[in-house]
Amino acid sequence: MDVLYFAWVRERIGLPRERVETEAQTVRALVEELRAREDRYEMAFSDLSALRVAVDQRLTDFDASIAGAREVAFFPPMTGG
Amino acid sequence: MDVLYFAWVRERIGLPRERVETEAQTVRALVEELRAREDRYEMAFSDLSALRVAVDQRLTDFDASIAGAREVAFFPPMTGG
Amino acid sequence: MEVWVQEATFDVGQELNAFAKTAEGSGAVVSFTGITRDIAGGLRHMEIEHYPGMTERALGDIRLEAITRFDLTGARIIHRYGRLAPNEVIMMVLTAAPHRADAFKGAEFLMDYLKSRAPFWKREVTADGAEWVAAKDEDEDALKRW
Amino acid sequence: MEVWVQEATFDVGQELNAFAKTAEGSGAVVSFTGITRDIAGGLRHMEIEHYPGMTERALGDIRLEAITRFDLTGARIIHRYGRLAPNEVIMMVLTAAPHRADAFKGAEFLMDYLKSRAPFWKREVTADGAEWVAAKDEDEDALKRW
Repeated sequence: MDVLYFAWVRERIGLPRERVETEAQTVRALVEELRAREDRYEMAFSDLSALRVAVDQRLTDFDASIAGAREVAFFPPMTGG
Repeated sequence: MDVLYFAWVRERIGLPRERVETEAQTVRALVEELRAREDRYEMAFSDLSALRVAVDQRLTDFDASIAGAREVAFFPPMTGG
Repeated sequence: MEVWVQEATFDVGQELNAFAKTAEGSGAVVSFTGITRDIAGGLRHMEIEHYPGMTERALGDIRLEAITRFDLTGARIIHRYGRLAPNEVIMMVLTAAPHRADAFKGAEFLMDYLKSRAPFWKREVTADGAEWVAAKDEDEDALKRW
Repeated sequence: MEVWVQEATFDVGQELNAFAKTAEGSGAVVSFTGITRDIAGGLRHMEIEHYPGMTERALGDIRLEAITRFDLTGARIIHRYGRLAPNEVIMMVLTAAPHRADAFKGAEFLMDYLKSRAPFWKREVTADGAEWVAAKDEDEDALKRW
Protein backbone atom coordinates (compact mmCIF):
# COMPACT_ATOMS: atom_id res chain seq x y z
CA MET A 1 0.00 0.00 0.00
CA ASP A 2 1.02 3.64 -0.38
CA VAL A 3 1.81 5.49 2.82
CA LEU A 4 1.70 9.29 2.56
CA TYR A 5 3.08 11.95 4.89
CA PHE A 6 2.18 15.63 5.00
CA ALA A 7 3.44 18.82 6.65
CA TRP A 8 5.88 18.24 9.53
CA VAL A 9 5.29 14.48 9.44
CA ARG A 10 6.64 14.53 5.88
CA GLU A 11 9.58 16.67 6.99
CA ARG A 12 10.48 14.40 9.91
CA ILE A 13 10.27 11.23 7.89
CA GLY A 14 11.98 12.90 4.96
CA LEU A 15 9.76 11.80 2.15
CA PRO A 16 6.20 12.47 0.96
CA ARG A 17 5.15 8.93 0.17
CA GLU A 18 6.46 5.41 0.04
CA ARG A 19 5.34 1.92 -0.84
CA VAL A 20 4.95 -0.28 2.25
CA GLU A 21 4.40 -4.04 2.28
CA THR A 22 2.69 -4.97 5.51
CA GLU A 23 0.55 -7.58 7.19
CA ALA A 24 -0.80 -4.99 9.64
CA GLN A 25 -4.59 -5.01 9.93
CA THR A 26 -5.05 -1.65 11.64
CA VAL A 27 -3.56 1.81 11.43
CA ARG A 28 -2.11 1.37 14.91
CA ALA A 29 -0.31 -1.87 13.92
CA LEU A 30 1.07 -0.14 10.83
CA VAL A 31 2.36 2.73 12.98
CA GLU A 32 4.12 0.24 15.29
CA GLU A 33 5.84 -1.36 12.31
CA LEU A 34 6.98 2.02 11.00
CA ARG A 35 8.20 3.21 14.43
CA ALA A 36 10.37 0.11 14.73
CA ARG A 37 12.14 0.95 11.47
CA GLU A 38 14.23 4.03 12.16
CA ASP A 39 14.57 7.00 14.47
CA ARG A 40 12.95 9.39 12.01
CA TYR A 41 9.75 7.30 12.11
CA GLU A 42 9.92 7.04 15.88
CA MET A 43 10.23 10.83 16.01
CA ALA A 44 7.34 11.42 13.64
CA PHE A 45 5.02 8.99 15.44
CA SER A 46 6.09 9.69 19.05
CA ASP A 47 2.80 11.43 19.96
CA LEU A 48 -0.21 10.00 18.17
CA SER A 49 -2.53 12.56 19.75
CA ALA A 50 -0.73 15.16 17.58
CA LEU A 51 -1.47 13.18 14.43
CA ARG A 52 -4.41 12.53 12.17
CA VAL A 53 -4.84 9.64 9.77
CA ALA A 54 -6.77 9.05 6.56
CA VAL A 55 -7.38 5.66 5.01
CA ASP A 56 -8.17 5.81 1.31
CA GLN A 57 -8.59 9.58 1.60
CA ARG A 58 -11.12 9.48 4.41
CA LEU A 59 -10.35 10.74 7.91
CA THR A 60 -10.49 7.97 10.46
CA ASP A 61 -8.84 6.90 13.74
CA PHE A 62 -5.87 4.76 14.66
CA ASP A 63 -8.00 1.70 15.36
CA ALA A 64 -9.41 1.70 11.85
CA SER A 65 -8.84 -1.32 9.62
CA ILE A 66 -6.41 -0.99 6.74
CA ALA A 67 -7.24 -4.38 5.24
CA GLY A 68 -7.44 -3.86 1.49
CA ALA A 69 -6.60 -0.17 1.74
CA ARG A 70 -4.80 1.44 -1.19
CA GLU A 71 -3.39 4.41 0.70
CA VAL A 72 -2.88 5.49 4.28
CA ALA A 73 -1.89 9.07 5.07
CA PHE A 74 -0.47 10.60 8.25
CA PHE A 75 -0.47 14.31 9.00
CA PRO A 76 -0.89 16.91 11.78
CA PRO A 77 -4.26 18.51 12.57
CA MET A 78 -5.40 20.47 9.56
CA THR A 79 -5.16 24.23 9.29
CA GLY A 80 -7.12 25.20 6.20
CA GLY A 81 -9.38 28.16 5.63
CA MET B 1 -43.43 70.96 12.80
CA ASP B 2 -43.27 68.71 9.76
CA VAL B 3 -45.27 65.51 9.93
CA LEU B 4 -44.22 62.79 7.47
CA TYR B 5 -46.04 59.66 6.34
CA PHE B 6 -44.57 56.63 4.62
CA ALA B 7 -45.79 53.49 2.85
CA TRP B 8 -49.48 52.69 3.43
CA VAL B 9 -49.77 55.44 6.05
CA ARG B 10 -48.87 57.91 3.30
CA GLU B 11 -51.38 56.28 0.95
CA ARG B 12 -54.22 56.38 3.47
CA ILE B 13 -53.62 59.97 4.44
CA GLY B 14 -53.02 60.93 0.85
CA LEU B 15 -49.86 62.99 1.24
CA PRO B 16 -46.23 62.42 2.11
CA ARG B 17 -45.71 65.33 4.47
CA GLU B 18 -47.48 68.33 5.87
CA ARG B 19 -46.85 71.26 8.16
CA VAL B 20 -48.74 70.90 11.45
CA GLU B 21 -49.13 73.59 14.10
CA THR B 22 -49.78 71.90 17.41
CA GLU B 23 -49.57 72.33 21.16
CA ALA B 24 -49.30 68.56 21.64
CA GLN B 25 -46.45 67.54 23.94
CA THR B 26 -46.29 63.83 23.05
CA VAL B 27 -46.61 61.71 19.95
CA ARG B 28 -49.81 60.22 21.35
CA ALA B 29 -51.38 63.65 21.82
CA LEU B 30 -50.40 64.60 18.26
CA VAL B 31 -51.99 61.40 16.96
CA GLU B 32 -55.24 62.21 18.80
CA GLU B 33 -55.30 65.66 17.21
CA LEU B 34 -54.75 64.19 13.75
CA ARG B 35 -57.38 61.46 14.21
CA ALA B 36 -59.95 64.09 15.10
CA ARG B 37 -59.37 65.88 11.79
CA GLU B 38 -60.78 63.60 9.11
CA ASP B 39 -61.68 60.01 8.32
CA ARG B 40 -58.46 59.40 6.38
CA TYR B 41 -56.41 60.18 9.51
CA GLU B 42 -58.74 58.07 11.65
CA MET B 43 -58.20 55.23 9.18
CA ALA B 44 -54.44 55.59 9.13
CA PHE B 45 -54.13 55.75 12.92
CA SER B 46 -56.83 53.23 13.86
CA ASP B 47 -54.34 50.63 15.11
CA LEU B 48 -51.26 52.13 16.71
CA SER B 49 -49.71 48.70 17.25
CA ALA B 50 -49.36 48.50 13.46
CA LEU B 51 -47.45 51.79 13.38
CA ARG B 52 -43.98 53.01 14.17
CA VAL B 53 -42.93 56.57 14.88
CA ALA B 54 -39.72 58.56 14.54
CA VAL B 55 -39.12 61.96 16.15
CA ASP B 56 -36.39 63.97 14.45
CA GLN B 57 -35.39 60.87 12.49
CA ARG B 58 -34.94 58.61 15.51
CA LEU B 59 -37.24 55.66 16.23
CA THR B 60 -39.17 56.13 19.45
CA ASP B 61 -42.54 55.28 21.00
CA PHE B 62 -45.91 56.97 21.18
CA ASP B 63 -45.28 58.35 24.65
CA ALA B 64 -42.19 60.22 23.50
CA SER B 65 -42.05 63.99 23.84
CA ILE B 66 -42.36 66.08 20.70
CA ALA B 67 -41.55 69.36 22.45
CA GLY B 68 -39.19 71.27 20.17
CA ALA B 69 -39.20 68.52 17.53
CA ARG B 70 -38.66 69.55 13.91
CA GLU B 71 -40.19 66.46 12.33
CA VAL B 72 -42.35 63.54 13.35
CA ALA B 73 -42.80 60.58 11.00
CA PHE B 74 -45.38 57.79 11.01
CA PHE B 75 -44.98 54.53 9.12
CA PRO B 76 -45.62 50.77 9.26
CA PRO B 77 -43.01 48.32 10.58
CA MET B 78 -39.97 48.46 8.34
CA THR B 79 -39.19 45.85 5.71
CA GLY B 80 -35.67 46.57 4.50
CA GLY B 81 -32.90 44.19 3.59
CA MET C 1 -18.80 57.46 4.74
CA GLU C 2 -19.40 53.74 4.47
CA VAL C 3 -23.17 53.80 4.00
CA TRP C 4 -24.78 54.23 0.59
CA VAL C 5 -28.48 54.67 -0.02
CA GLN C 6 -29.03 54.85 -3.73
CA GLU C 7 -31.48 54.26 -6.54
CA ALA C 8 -28.90 53.03 -9.03
CA THR C 9 -27.92 49.41 -9.31
CA PHE C 10 -24.36 48.40 -8.42
CA ASP C 11 -21.91 45.61 -9.10
CA VAL C 12 -21.55 43.39 -6.03
CA GLY C 13 -18.28 41.91 -7.32
CA GLN C 14 -16.72 45.34 -7.69
CA GLU C 15 -17.92 46.30 -4.22
CA LEU C 16 -16.45 43.15 -2.68
CA ASN C 17 -13.11 43.74 -4.38
CA ALA C 18 -12.98 47.38 -3.33
CA PHE C 19 -13.92 46.54 0.26
CA ALA C 20 -11.46 43.63 0.53
CA LYS C 21 -8.71 46.00 -0.55
CA THR C 22 -9.47 48.35 2.35
CA ALA C 23 -9.61 45.35 4.69
CA GLU C 24 -5.98 44.34 4.25
CA GLY C 25 -4.62 42.60 7.28
CA SER C 26 -8.06 41.57 8.44
CA GLY C 27 -8.07 37.91 7.57
CA ALA C 28 -11.82 37.53 7.21
CA VAL C 29 -14.25 39.33 4.90
CA VAL C 30 -17.96 38.46 4.82
CA SER C 31 -20.52 39.77 2.35
CA PHE C 32 -24.27 39.45 2.28
CA THR C 33 -26.21 40.22 -0.89
CA GLY C 34 -30.00 40.51 -0.95
CA ILE C 35 -31.75 39.80 -4.24
CA THR C 36 -35.42 40.45 -5.14
CA ARG C 37 -37.25 37.14 -5.20
CA ASP C 38 -40.52 36.29 -6.80
CA ILE C 39 -41.89 34.27 -3.90
CA ALA C 40 -45.57 33.99 -4.77
CA GLY C 41 -45.04 34.05 -8.54
CA GLY C 42 -46.12 36.82 -10.87
CA LEU C 43 -43.95 39.59 -9.46
CA ARG C 44 -43.60 42.36 -12.01
CA HIS C 45 -41.40 44.55 -9.93
CA MET C 46 -40.72 45.68 -6.41
CA GLU C 47 -40.79 49.24 -5.14
CA ILE C 48 -38.75 50.30 -2.17
CA GLU C 49 -39.70 53.49 -0.36
CA HIS C 50 -37.41 55.01 2.23
CA TYR C 51 -37.09 57.99 4.55
CA PRO C 52 -34.27 60.17 3.21
CA GLY C 53 -32.10 61.46 6.02
CA MET C 54 -33.30 59.02 8.63
CA THR C 55 -32.21 56.06 6.50
CA GLU C 56 -28.59 57.22 6.32
CA ARG C 57 -28.60 58.03 10.01
CA ALA C 58 -30.11 54.68 11.06
CA LEU C 59 -27.70 52.70 8.88
CA GLY C 60 -24.76 54.75 10.14
CA ASP C 61 -25.75 54.06 13.76
CA ILE C 62 -26.23 50.32 13.12
CA ARG C 63 -22.86 50.20 11.38
CA LEU C 64 -21.02 51.82 14.29
CA GLU C 65 -22.76 49.52 16.74
CA ALA C 66 -21.66 46.47 14.73
CA ILE C 67 -18.06 47.68 14.54
CA THR C 68 -17.91 48.23 18.30
CA ARG C 69 -19.61 45.00 19.28
CA PHE C 70 -17.65 42.69 17.03
CA ASP C 71 -14.28 44.42 16.74
CA LEU C 72 -14.73 44.85 13.03
CA THR C 73 -11.95 46.51 11.07
CA GLY C 74 -14.45 47.61 8.46
CA ALA C 75 -18.15 47.56 7.58
CA ARG C 76 -20.07 48.87 4.60
CA ILE C 77 -23.76 49.00 3.74
CA ILE C 78 -25.29 49.65 0.32
CA HIS C 79 -29.09 49.71 0.02
CA ARG C 80 -31.18 50.63 -2.99
CA TYR C 81 -34.60 52.22 -3.22
CA GLY C 82 -37.01 52.80 -6.07
CA ARG C 83 -38.15 50.24 -8.62
CA LEU C 84 -36.44 46.85 -8.84
CA ALA C 85 -37.10 43.98 -11.24
CA PRO C 86 -37.08 40.36 -10.00
CA ASN C 87 -33.55 39.01 -9.49
CA GLU C 88 -32.02 42.44 -9.05
CA VAL C 89 -29.63 43.18 -6.21
CA ILE C 90 -31.43 45.10 -3.44
CA MET C 91 -28.66 45.56 -0.94
CA MET C 92 -25.30 44.39 0.33
CA VAL C 93 -23.45 44.45 3.60
CA LEU C 94 -19.73 43.84 3.97
CA THR C 95 -17.73 43.22 7.13
CA ALA C 96 -14.05 42.61 7.84
CA ALA C 97 -12.43 41.36 11.04
CA PRO C 98 -9.30 39.56 12.19
CA HIS C 99 -11.45 36.55 13.16
CA ARG C 100 -14.03 34.85 10.99
CA ALA C 101 -16.63 34.46 13.77
CA ASP C 102 -16.67 38.24 14.28
CA ALA C 103 -16.97 39.00 10.57
CA PHE C 104 -19.93 36.59 10.34
CA LYS C 105 -21.63 37.90 13.48
CA GLY C 106 -21.11 41.49 12.39
CA ALA C 107 -22.80 40.84 9.05
CA GLU C 108 -25.71 38.97 10.64
CA PHE C 109 -26.17 41.73 13.19
CA LEU C 110 -26.20 44.37 10.45
CA MET C 111 -28.77 42.38 8.48
CA ASP C 112 -31.04 41.75 11.46
CA TYR C 113 -31.02 45.41 12.44
CA LEU C 114 -31.42 46.91 9.03
CA LYS C 115 -34.34 44.55 8.31
CA SER C 116 -36.42 45.94 11.17
CA ARG C 117 -34.80 49.24 12.16
CA ALA C 118 -33.87 51.03 8.96
CA PRO C 119 -36.76 52.95 7.36
CA PHE C 120 -37.35 51.00 4.16
CA TRP C 121 -40.70 49.66 2.97
CA LYS C 122 -41.15 47.17 0.17
CA ARG C 123 -44.13 46.97 -2.13
CA GLU C 124 -44.68 44.12 -4.55
CA VAL C 125 -46.40 44.82 -7.83
CA THR C 126 -48.07 41.88 -9.57
CA ALA C 127 -50.71 41.52 -12.26
CA ASP C 128 -53.27 41.61 -9.42
CA GLY C 129 -52.12 44.97 -8.10
CA ALA C 130 -49.65 46.27 -5.56
CA GLU C 131 -49.21 45.17 -1.98
CA TRP C 132 -46.99 46.37 0.85
CA VAL C 133 -44.81 43.61 2.18
CA ALA C 134 -45.75 42.85 5.79
CA ALA C 135 -43.02 42.81 8.41
CA LYS C 136 -42.30 39.29 9.65
CA ASP C 137 -42.41 38.34 13.32
CA GLU C 138 -39.30 36.25 12.74
CA ASP C 139 -37.40 39.37 11.69
CA GLU C 140 -38.39 41.16 14.89
CA ASP C 141 -37.54 38.02 16.88
CA ALA C 142 -34.12 37.86 15.22
CA LEU C 143 -33.13 41.02 17.10
CA LYS C 144 -33.55 39.34 20.47
CA ARG C 145 -30.42 37.29 20.15
CA TRP C 146 -28.12 40.33 20.14
CA MET D 1 -18.30 20.68 -9.85
CA GLU D 2 -18.51 23.49 -7.35
CA VAL D 3 -15.23 22.89 -5.53
CA TRP D 4 -11.93 24.32 -6.78
CA VAL D 5 -8.53 23.55 -5.31
CA GLN D 6 -5.98 25.60 -7.18
CA GLU D 7 -2.60 27.25 -6.98
CA ALA D 8 -3.56 30.30 -9.03
CA THR D 9 -5.00 33.40 -7.49
CA PHE D 10 -8.56 34.39 -8.34
CA ASP D 11 -10.78 37.45 -8.36
CA VAL D 12 -13.28 37.31 -5.49
CA GLY D 13 -15.49 39.94 -7.10
CA GLN D 14 -15.78 37.95 -10.30
CA GLU D 15 -16.52 34.81 -8.32
CA LEU D 16 -19.27 36.54 -6.34
CA ASN D 17 -20.86 37.91 -9.51
CA ALA D 18 -20.72 34.53 -11.26
CA PHE D 19 -22.16 32.74 -8.24
CA ALA D 20 -24.92 35.30 -7.66
CA LYS D 21 -26.01 34.80 -11.27
CA THR D 22 -26.49 31.06 -10.70
CA ALA D 23 -28.35 31.83 -7.48
CA GLU D 24 -31.24 33.67 -9.10
CA GLY D 25 -34.42 33.40 -7.11
CA SER D 26 -32.53 32.68 -3.92
CA GLY D 27 -32.85 35.99 -2.13
CA ALA D 28 -29.74 35.64 0.01
CA VAL D 29 -26.11 35.19 -1.03
CA VAL D 30 -23.29 35.06 1.53
CA SER D 31 -19.58 35.03 0.80
CA PHE D 32 -16.60 34.48 3.04
CA THR D 33 -13.11 35.44 1.91
CA GLY D 34 -9.99 34.42 3.81
CA ILE D 35 -6.91 36.61 3.42
CA THR D 36 -3.34 35.86 4.57
CA ARG D 37 -2.57 37.97 7.61
CA ASP D 38 0.75 38.88 9.09
CA ILE D 39 -0.24 38.28 12.70
CA ALA D 40 3.13 38.23 14.45
CA GLY D 41 4.80 40.65 12.05
CA GLY D 42 7.60 39.77 9.64
CA LEU D 43 5.69 37.29 7.48
CA ARG D 44 7.46 36.88 4.16
CA HIS D 45 5.03 34.44 2.72
CA MET D 46 2.79 31.55 3.57
CA GLU D 47 2.94 28.08 2.09
CA ILE D 48 -0.12 25.89 1.92
CA GLU D 49 0.34 22.16 1.47
CA HIS D 50 -2.58 19.91 0.70
CA TYR D 51 -3.47 16.30 -0.07
CA PRO D 52 -4.47 16.13 -3.73
CA GLY D 53 -7.47 13.88 -4.19
CA MET D 54 -8.54 13.83 -0.57
CA THR D 55 -8.88 17.63 -0.52
CA GLU D 56 -11.40 17.66 -3.35
CA ARG D 57 -13.27 14.75 -1.81
CA ALA D 58 -13.40 16.30 1.68
CA LEU D 59 -14.56 19.67 0.36
CA GLY D 60 -17.14 18.00 -1.85
CA ASP D 61 -18.54 16.05 1.11
CA ILE D 62 -18.65 19.14 3.35
CA ARG D 63 -20.39 21.08 0.59
CA LEU D 64 -23.13 18.46 0.15
CA GLU D 65 -23.61 18.26 3.90
CA ALA D 66 -24.07 22.05 4.08
CA ILE D 67 -26.56 22.06 1.21
CA THR D 68 -28.65 19.35 2.86
CA ARG D 69 -28.57 20.79 6.36
CA PHE D 70 -29.40 24.37 5.46
CA ASP D 71 -31.53 24.00 2.33
CA LEU D 72 -29.01 25.88 0.28
CA THR D 73 -29.78 26.48 -3.38
CA GLY D 74 -26.07 26.71 -4.10
CA ALA D 75 -22.64 26.47 -2.50
CA ARG D 76 -19.14 26.92 -3.87
CA ILE D 77 -15.68 26.52 -2.36
CA ILE D 78 -12.41 27.81 -3.79
CA HIS D 79 -9.19 27.10 -1.88
CA ARG D 80 -5.63 27.83 -2.94
CA TYR D 81 -2.42 26.01 -2.14
CA GLY D 82 1.24 26.82 -2.74
CA ARG D 83 2.99 30.06 -1.91
CA LEU D 84 0.99 33.13 -0.89
CA ALA D 85 2.19 36.63 -0.04
CA PRO D 86 0.67 38.59 2.87
CA ASN D 87 -2.74 40.06 2.02
CA GLU D 88 -3.44 37.57 -0.72
CA VAL D 89 -6.76 35.77 -0.96
CA ILE D 90 -6.42 32.21 0.39
CA MET D 91 -9.92 30.92 -0.08
CA MET D 92 -13.58 31.75 -0.53
CA VAL D 93 -16.88 30.09 0.21
CA LEU D 94 -20.20 31.15 -1.28
CA THR D 95 -23.70 30.12 -0.27
CA ALA D 96 -27.17 30.94 -1.57
CA ALA D 97 -30.53 30.25 0.06
CA PRO D 98 -34.08 31.60 0.06
CA HIS D 99 -33.58 32.77 3.68
CA ARG D 100 -30.69 34.81 4.98
CA ALA D 101 -30.24 32.80 8.20
CA ASP D 102 -29.65 29.63 6.15
CA ALA D 103 -27.17 31.30 3.81
CA PHE D 104 -25.22 32.59 6.83
CA LYS D 105 -25.32 29.28 8.69
CA GLY D 106 -24.32 27.38 5.57
CA ALA D 107 -21.25 29.57 5.07
CA GLU D 108 -20.23 29.33 8.74
CA PHE D 109 -20.66 25.56 8.69
CA LEU D 110 -18.52 25.28 5.55
CA MET D 111 -15.81 27.42 7.13
CA ASP D 112 -15.80 25.54 10.43
CA TYR D 113 -15.55 22.20 8.69
CA LEU D 114 -12.98 23.09 6.12
CA LYS D 115 -10.78 24.67 8.81
CA SER D 116 -10.41 21.38 10.67
CA ARG D 117 -11.52 18.66 8.28
CA ALA D 118 -10.05 19.50 4.89
CA PRO D 119 -6.42 18.41 4.43
CA PHE D 120 -4.62 21.73 4.21
CA TRP D 121 -1.58 22.73 6.25
CA LYS D 122 -0.21 26.23 6.51
CA ARG D 123 3.41 27.16 7.05
CA GLU D 124 4.55 30.69 7.78
CA VAL D 125 7.92 31.81 6.49
CA THR D 126 9.55 34.75 8.29
CA ALA D 127 13.10 36.10 8.53
CA ASP D 128 13.58 33.70 11.46
CA GLY D 129 12.67 30.63 9.45
CA ALA D 130 9.59 28.60 8.67
CA GLU D 131 6.99 27.29 11.08
CA TRP D 132 3.92 25.12 10.65
CA VAL D 133 0.78 26.87 11.88
CA ALA D 134 -0.64 24.98 14.86
CA ALA D 135 -4.29 23.99 14.80
CA LYS D 136 -6.34 25.99 17.27
CA ASP D 137 -8.52 24.40 19.94
CA GLU D 138 -11.15 27.03 19.19
CA ASP D 139 -11.38 25.76 15.61
CA GLU D 140 -11.96 22.21 16.80
CA ASP D 141 -14.46 23.51 19.36
CA ALA D 142 -16.31 25.42 16.65
CA LEU D 143 -17.43 22.09 15.18
CA LYS D 144 -19.34 21.16 18.30
CA ARG D 145 -22.14 23.60 17.65
CA TRP D 146 -23.27 21.84 14.48
